[in-house]
Amino acid sequence: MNELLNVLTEALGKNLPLWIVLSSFSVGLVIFFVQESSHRLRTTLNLLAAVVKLALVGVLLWGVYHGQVYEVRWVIAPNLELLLHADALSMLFVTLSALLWLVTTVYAIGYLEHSPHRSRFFGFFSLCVSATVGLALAGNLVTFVMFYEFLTLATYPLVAHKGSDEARKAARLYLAYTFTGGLLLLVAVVWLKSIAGPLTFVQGGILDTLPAETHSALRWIFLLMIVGLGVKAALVPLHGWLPKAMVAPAPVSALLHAVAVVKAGAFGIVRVVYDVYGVEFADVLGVLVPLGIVAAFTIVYGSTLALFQDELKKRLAYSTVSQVSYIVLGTAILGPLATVGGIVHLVHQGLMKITLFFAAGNYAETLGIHRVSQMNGVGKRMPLTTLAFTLGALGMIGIPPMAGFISKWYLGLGALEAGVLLWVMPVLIASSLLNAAYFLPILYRAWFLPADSWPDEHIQAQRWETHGMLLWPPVITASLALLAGLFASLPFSPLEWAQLITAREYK
Amino acid sequence: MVGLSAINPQFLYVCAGIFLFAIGLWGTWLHAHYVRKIISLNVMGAGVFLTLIAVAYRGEHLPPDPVPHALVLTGIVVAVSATALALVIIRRLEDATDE
Amino acid sequence: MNEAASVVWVISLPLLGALLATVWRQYAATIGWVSSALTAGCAVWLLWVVQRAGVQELALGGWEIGLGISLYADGLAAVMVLMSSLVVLGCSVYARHYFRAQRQHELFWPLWLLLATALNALFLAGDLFNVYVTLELLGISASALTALGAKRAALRAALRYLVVGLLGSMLYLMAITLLYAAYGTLNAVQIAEALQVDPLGWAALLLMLAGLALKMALFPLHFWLPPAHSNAPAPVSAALSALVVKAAFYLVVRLWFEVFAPLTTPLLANALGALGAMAVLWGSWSALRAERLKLLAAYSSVAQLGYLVMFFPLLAVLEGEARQWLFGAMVLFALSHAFAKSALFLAAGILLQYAGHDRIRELSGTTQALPLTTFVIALAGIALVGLPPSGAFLGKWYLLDAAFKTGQWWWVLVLVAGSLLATAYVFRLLGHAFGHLPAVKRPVVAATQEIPALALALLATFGLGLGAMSLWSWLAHTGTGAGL
Amino acid sequence: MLQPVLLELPFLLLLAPLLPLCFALVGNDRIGQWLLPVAALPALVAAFVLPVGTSVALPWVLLGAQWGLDATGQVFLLVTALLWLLAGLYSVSGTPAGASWWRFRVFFLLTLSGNVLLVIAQDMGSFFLGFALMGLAAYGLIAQQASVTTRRAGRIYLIWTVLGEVLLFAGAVFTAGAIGSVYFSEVVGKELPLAAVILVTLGLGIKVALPGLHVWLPIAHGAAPPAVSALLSGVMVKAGILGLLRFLPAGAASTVWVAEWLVWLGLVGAFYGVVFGLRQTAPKVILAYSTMSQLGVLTLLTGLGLQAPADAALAMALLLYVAHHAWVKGALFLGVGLFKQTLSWWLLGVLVVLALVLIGVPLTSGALAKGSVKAALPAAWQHLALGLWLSSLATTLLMGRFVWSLWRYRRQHGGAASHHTSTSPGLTQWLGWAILVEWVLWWPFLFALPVFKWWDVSPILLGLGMVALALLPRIPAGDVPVLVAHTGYRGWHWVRQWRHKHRRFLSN
Repeated sequence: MNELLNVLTEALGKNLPLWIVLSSFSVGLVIFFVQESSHRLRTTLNLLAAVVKLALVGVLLWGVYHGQVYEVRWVIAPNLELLLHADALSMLFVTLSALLWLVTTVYAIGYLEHSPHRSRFFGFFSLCVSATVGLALAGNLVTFVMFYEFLTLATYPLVAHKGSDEARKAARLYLAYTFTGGLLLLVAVVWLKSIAGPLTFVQGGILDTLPAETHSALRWIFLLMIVGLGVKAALVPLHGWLPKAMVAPAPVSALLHAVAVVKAGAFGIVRVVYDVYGVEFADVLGVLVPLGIVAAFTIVYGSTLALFQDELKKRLAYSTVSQVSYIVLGTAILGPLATVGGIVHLVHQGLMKITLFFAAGNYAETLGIHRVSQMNGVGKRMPLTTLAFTLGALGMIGIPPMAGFISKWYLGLGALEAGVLLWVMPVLIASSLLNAAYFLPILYRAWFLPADSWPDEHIQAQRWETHGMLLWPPVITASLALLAGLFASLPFSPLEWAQLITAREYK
Repeated sequence: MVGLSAINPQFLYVCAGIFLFAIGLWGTWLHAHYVRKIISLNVMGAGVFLTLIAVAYRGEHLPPDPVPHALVLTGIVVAVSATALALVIIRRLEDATDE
Repeated sequence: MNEAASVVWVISLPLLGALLATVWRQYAATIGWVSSALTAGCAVWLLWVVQRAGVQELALGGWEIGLGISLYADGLAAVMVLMSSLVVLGCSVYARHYFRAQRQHELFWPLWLLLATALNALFLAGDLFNVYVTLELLGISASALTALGAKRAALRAALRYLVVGLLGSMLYLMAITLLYAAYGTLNAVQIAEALQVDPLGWAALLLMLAGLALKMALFPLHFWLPPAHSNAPAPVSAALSALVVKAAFYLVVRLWFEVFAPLTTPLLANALGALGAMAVLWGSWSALRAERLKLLAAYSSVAQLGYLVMFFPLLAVLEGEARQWLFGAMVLFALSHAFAKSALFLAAGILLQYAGHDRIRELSGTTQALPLTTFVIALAGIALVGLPPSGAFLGKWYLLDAAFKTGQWWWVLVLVAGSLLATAYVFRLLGHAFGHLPAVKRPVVAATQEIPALALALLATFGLGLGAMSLWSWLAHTGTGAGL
Repeated sequence: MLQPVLLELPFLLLLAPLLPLCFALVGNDRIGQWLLPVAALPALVAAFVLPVGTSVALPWVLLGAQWGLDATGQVFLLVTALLWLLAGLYSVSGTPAGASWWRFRVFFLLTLSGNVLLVIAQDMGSFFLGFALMGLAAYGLIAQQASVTTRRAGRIYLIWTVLGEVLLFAGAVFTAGAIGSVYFSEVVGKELPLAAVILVTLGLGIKVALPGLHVWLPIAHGAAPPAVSALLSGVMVKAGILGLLRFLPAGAASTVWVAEWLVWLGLVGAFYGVVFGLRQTAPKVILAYSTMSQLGVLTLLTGLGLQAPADAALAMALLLYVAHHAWVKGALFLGVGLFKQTLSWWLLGVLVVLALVLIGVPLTSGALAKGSVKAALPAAWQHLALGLWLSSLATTLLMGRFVWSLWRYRRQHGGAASHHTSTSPGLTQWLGWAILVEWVLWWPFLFALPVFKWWDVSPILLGLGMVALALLPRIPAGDVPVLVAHTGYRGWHWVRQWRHKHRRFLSN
């Protein structure tokens, strides 16, 4: 096995990150040209690409673990280079996206059966993942910004996919938000680059050697960057697009909320704080506390609004607003434990939220259920889906052994360590209670109330409660979320990996 | 008469040329009708050519500079062909029946 | 073959083609695209020559410099020739099918090749009068091509285009006259060496700027552009927007940085930049309001030219390496726009053919039926907005960079506003690709129409966005002028 | 061969929480009901077989888990497992009416798993996992029937449970952060921030129904099926006591500060429960208030124990009291369930006996527990003896009320006993309950029963007297003689009627 891997890494060489990005990109382009009716060819391509990518990521992971350095450089203009580089943090995100992409692809194939424009959909779907992986592997801010914009482009068609007025409106809103954000980020990056030179991500940050007179500019730049990234990370008040964007098909929502867009914003914030500014230097600048307050406000605000949504996906969307800010919160608290909490939530939130969206999609696709009020008794009709949903929801609340518990635990510990428990703990408590308040009634309806008739039953229960390609993805992701929490202290678990990253971030 | 003869004829020509140029510019800008615009442009051209010819003057004893002359000739050719094209288009515009 | 011959060939090949196409009308199309292809090949060769052997100067017919027609090819000129040749090639391939079964078919090719000739000759012109002649040739052929539209609107636009062109040329000619009167030469290099800061020089500069601003449709002299560019046949629109205005811009660059360098104060540069900024805002806003696709594209050109002018005030204060970078970025931006806009117009032409109109609101079904064309529009849109990867992105990057480095942050605001407006107008268009309108039965589009459009769009985005690094080294072989 | 391996390995320890979990996931409906008692077996065996000090480290689970048995844990495990087993047996045939059997089974097993886990947990992560699993899954047991009352009860229970969990979570984070470890063994001897202690206490205080935090308890007990009430009252609320012992470092300054409060709050709770319990009419609600009152005593003891870490007698007293209350209260609740189904007189009699056990009449576990408590009272807290005396009195009164409420229940439903309940109790219901009652009556004799003292019995007698007074029917003027005459007349009347019936039967 090791020899095989050695041979593989040898053959793929240092350009492995590039191949990983291209594996989905090229297939995405090819899929555009696949005839609408050639279902089998498209499915094969999709799955092949996803599996190949996952395998490549596996090899990369193996290589990184064995201390190999992967770097792809490409100078695009004087003093401006694209850099793909695999470090511990990027591996965390790349692995997450590659894994969830595979699952989501399976799900999407099942979900979009018989709907029009599938080639277009899957083409952009692949591009979207390429962009995500690209920005995960970006080795400097320039590369990051390029993939960040690319991501916006690739997701727009997915949001607009249904083509209804509502979808197009949502897509427009999405664009308006994310492009403005992207532009501000661009401005900030250029500004920073004019002050600090090449913006390669370095663990521990690169800015702390700058003279004191640049500090006020650095603060402004930080603000711009956070606004730019915060739009995608849905920090309040920049979150307006997210609840609207849930009109997109369920696999898209799943991807958007768990892996791609929202996560890209959060990941960017992590990158900027840790590998550009350096968390300790950011603290010196005094920018962490405001960031933390915004995150805290977002957490509470998102949860509160989620309470009032009857539309299931909308409720989940507001939940995302809230949950993603845990990552930001963890980033904004100075101290290794909080860092662990924030970074590990990057993975945990992804696993849990994708489960929830898959399940929501299953309800809609199988029974036509779109609203919480229609969910009475659905647990009996769709037990596995509802079980997955339950696990995801419990995780969101922070109930052990789900992954969310681990995140919250470390956030709490981090807050204690940093001496900010006084305001962080109430936020965590309030959020957990609110999460319970908007998730538990759903579970109650699903498991305890007698079933009414379903709004629109498309898929009859046969051997399984719904189409297999719809059923297994949520089950798998829910299991992963469970395992990530239950075996959090296992080597290579997200938690252990986050601790590894953290150990390197604090010099 | 002394005063008058002291005025360089070259200067006079240049002034006249620039004057024509200005009139032509004014006309091109102001007139709405395209035929008038074309005429104004030709007046402008005449002004420029006049100036060029004046520039070619190198005193009584020297032959005039050939280069501006060549330029003027080229310029006239260009102006004529452009005017012709413009007039053709105007004709076609008159004939066009769509809309 | 003689290296300098490449300079001659890029001009004479299309000219020859134009003559042949006039004679053998039935083979006009073939002659057209073959000569375009050969020209493009020669353009590559020219660039290679310049790159290897440095600046090429050539006095035609053996006349000494100052008397005869002189050609001058440096890095910038070679790059522009390559740009124009590639766009012309793309449009030529496209036009074969586009004009199939149309009456203008035979008229198109000679004029089209003449346009290509004029463009290349203009880029390679070594003296100012030569420039005048090529400018007129360009104006006349472009106007005639516009008139091929044959509809009233097209004719009116062509006429106005012609008049404006003539007016600009006249202003330019007057400036030449003044310069000749003062320095007794028309050679750009010689004038640059002799130029004094005096009222005459100022007058000449302002006249030239005014004339060329009119020709490149710089705000507020842009009024003629939208009707002209939006009413011409698709390949013509493409060339007009991508190349013809770019020719005027090229001249401004040449004059500004090489000939009139001592006169170009930062104040003047800022004034020019301000016009550019207004062009950006006004052009983008108008594009956003445009009802028709081609009109949108035309207004977008106004805005994009504004960006190009916005480089001037920053170039005026930067020095050294950073200035070279910025200059390269400006050229890159111009290239990016040329390819993107030509791709956009070609794609618009396809839509227009199949939908019978180009009203944005009603394009939904057609865009869905023509995915590749829509994809081209999307790619072109990326380059127009300045999203990565595209040459425009890099251009904007350096523009921003320079604005921060020089502390002229107000350009940042313009750029942000302009980009947002651009996003809005591009996606207002693309949004219709996702509408629910009944999809038109999927038509079969000739590959020769879609492929060139796609190629140009890819060139503008991925080509220039990721592979433009050599541009700066090409431009290192650029001219005599002030520190370029 | 296998046996030593099984014992040597902490196999049983793993099996104890995991077996119910597996059953919850896999069991089918045909043999499903028998899984309920079986699931608790490993825990029971473990409690008997495994030596104190057995532990197993699972460093890759959660935050690094460790499961094991210490002395306290062993007692708790024994108490817990036995009650779960018997309640499970009871439930095999005693499905609550109108509920989904499948759902009941799953939640029953999940709750069991959580309960066992939290007992053997020696790290905060596992404890919290067990605590949360038990707390949330119990919701499914409480809200079985789809009636408005149970839904409301379930909702209230859930809200308080989640609140408690969140507070405990905060406290646990605080504690773990302060001591730098998640293992309870590291807590011992450390000093904690006061805030951590308070958060933990509040979080667990909801479970042990501290006055003010007790709202959910009577409501949930009132609505839950008997077996569930038995488990809730018997063992689940005890998790709070165990949690306090686990989380708070005994003897530390901040703990002592809170522990004093716990003593007083416990005392208040002991009376609070009685005062409000006395105004209830439903038997199960009265029992629930009794639980609150008893939990008050337990809290008081815990408070004392936390102040004196080395006091073995106190610890012993606490454990005895836990065991006593758990089993007897479990038996009472199960008995009430059977009584409601049968309305039989002899059942009422047994319930009275059980009530007497709870009160602590001599030769019962109550006497054992109370005696050891009294003996263990530290010197500084001798004045609490008075409080305990009063508490005994109060308990007696409450139990009187309980018996009265059963009486009343029978009278209200008596005429239509057969119509009232659709099912008569199944065999396993009887079996489970009978074993429990046997056990309740028998186990105190394993220990040295306290010496009989009139002082100990006096509150009981006083209480019984007061109950008797209260329960006596209206006494007519002329009191005893008239009463005697009246009774004689009633007796004669009854005999006549009986003969009348008999005769009619014969004549048919």
